[in-house]
Amino acid sequence: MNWPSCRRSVEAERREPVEATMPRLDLQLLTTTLDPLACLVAWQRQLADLPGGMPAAEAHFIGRVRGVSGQGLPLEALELEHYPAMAERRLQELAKVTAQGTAAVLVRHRIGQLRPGDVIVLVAVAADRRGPAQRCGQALLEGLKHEVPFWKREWVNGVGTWVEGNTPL
Amino acid sequence: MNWPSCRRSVEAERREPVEATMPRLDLQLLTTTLDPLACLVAWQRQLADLPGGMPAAEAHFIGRVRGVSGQGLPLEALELEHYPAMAERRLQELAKVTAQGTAAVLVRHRIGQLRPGDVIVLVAVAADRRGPAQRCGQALLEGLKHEVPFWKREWVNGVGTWVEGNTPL
Amino acid sequence: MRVKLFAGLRERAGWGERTWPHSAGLTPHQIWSQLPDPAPAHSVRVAINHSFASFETPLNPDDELAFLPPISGG
Amino acid sequence: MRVKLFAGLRERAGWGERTWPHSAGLTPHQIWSQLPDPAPAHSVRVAINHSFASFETPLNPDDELAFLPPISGG
Repeated sequence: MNWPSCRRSVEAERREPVEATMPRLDLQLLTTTLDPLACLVAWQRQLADLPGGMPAAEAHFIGRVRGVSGQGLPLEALELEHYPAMAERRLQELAKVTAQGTAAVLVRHRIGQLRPGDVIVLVAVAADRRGPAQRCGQALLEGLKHEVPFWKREWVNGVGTWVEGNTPL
Repeated sequence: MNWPSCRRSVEAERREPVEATMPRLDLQLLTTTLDPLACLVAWQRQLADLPGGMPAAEAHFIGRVRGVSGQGLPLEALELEHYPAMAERRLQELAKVTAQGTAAVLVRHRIGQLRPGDVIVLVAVAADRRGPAQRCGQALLEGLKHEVPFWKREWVNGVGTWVEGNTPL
Repeated sequence: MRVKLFAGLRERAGWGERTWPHSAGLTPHQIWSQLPDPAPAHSVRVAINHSFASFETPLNPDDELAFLPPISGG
Repeated sequence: MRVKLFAGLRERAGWGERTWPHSAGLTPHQIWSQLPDPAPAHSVRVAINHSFASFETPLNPDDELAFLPPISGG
């Protein structure tokens, strides 16, 4: 199978020997369509050669563009602006902090122009236990929503409106 | 692509028109190898024809057999016994209760003989918001661990030991 | 009526299913106490006709009663 | 030094990046108050050299300062 829509990050290519306690982070912003299950297939292949094999617990989250705007109107497009360099840096810092006690973290986040139904974000965490996997995944997602410089603009009837804040948990 | 290892449940085949507020439940116990990403591919195809299209949030959990027993010894196999009829019934009840406020729930749970690395359980929840998707997924997983009659037996050096209770959250 | 045992309980008793003579007011507790070498009751749950029930529920002649050791699914 | 604005702030000001004359003790707060029609400061966060910082941090001549409207990622 060929999964052209899920490129691997430079970090993933390197494959340096790392300490057993150091989670493997694979983080990337994408300008092109994100196929989350294709990403997970590729990621799971990499997990198989972790020391100890595939971790026992995996938690995933996939977020998609809604069909309606915050005002309930049919959405034409969603634009995702980011602060280049700072977004990558904050994501890396966020992942390092939240991934403690896990084996591996995968994050893919879209930037640019998206359509209703398109995937915005994929977060996946592998760990030896379900608790750390679930908690890290949730903390990462909340961090992406509030602590990494991304801004959404909703396009309705040709008019763009910046989204201030996120939908409630 | 052919995904022989992920059969669809009778519920999923039926496709009766259901109330919009009624989550779509697709629950199954499997005696054969469980390929979680194949199941998710098939499930996402079904989600696309939900009223309103693909829900905006999806939370997944995958659980695998560890390579070592509870006593830290290399595990040869894990056996999963269940109480036929009651396990299916309890799973259905559990899913109905926990799925409130979500759009769709997928559960696959292995029974029978498993090897280290094999997938035991897949839980996936689709909802309009991340909170209900994540919370339902966690509640379902905890319910599977404590409220649906499954019993694990670990095989080490040809000796089987029943597991009493679960690893901590 | 039918009585079922699962997992460790089944192996300890040496059987997984038996028919049991019914009598008026019979409860799971009474059957449990007649099993040879029963496990501590506090670690065991009772199911009647595939639903969790109490040790003190009066049983009917056509009930399926099961004793369940600690669950370890997921 | 460089000053950057993003998203709604950029569109409101009509520019996304400017060089700004540095002076001793200059803070993000001082620059913010010189922008025409600034948004309420409590809704805006400051980043200096790609890290979050306070409105009162003294700036260096080669700093990259950015004003960030409320984040909405994920």
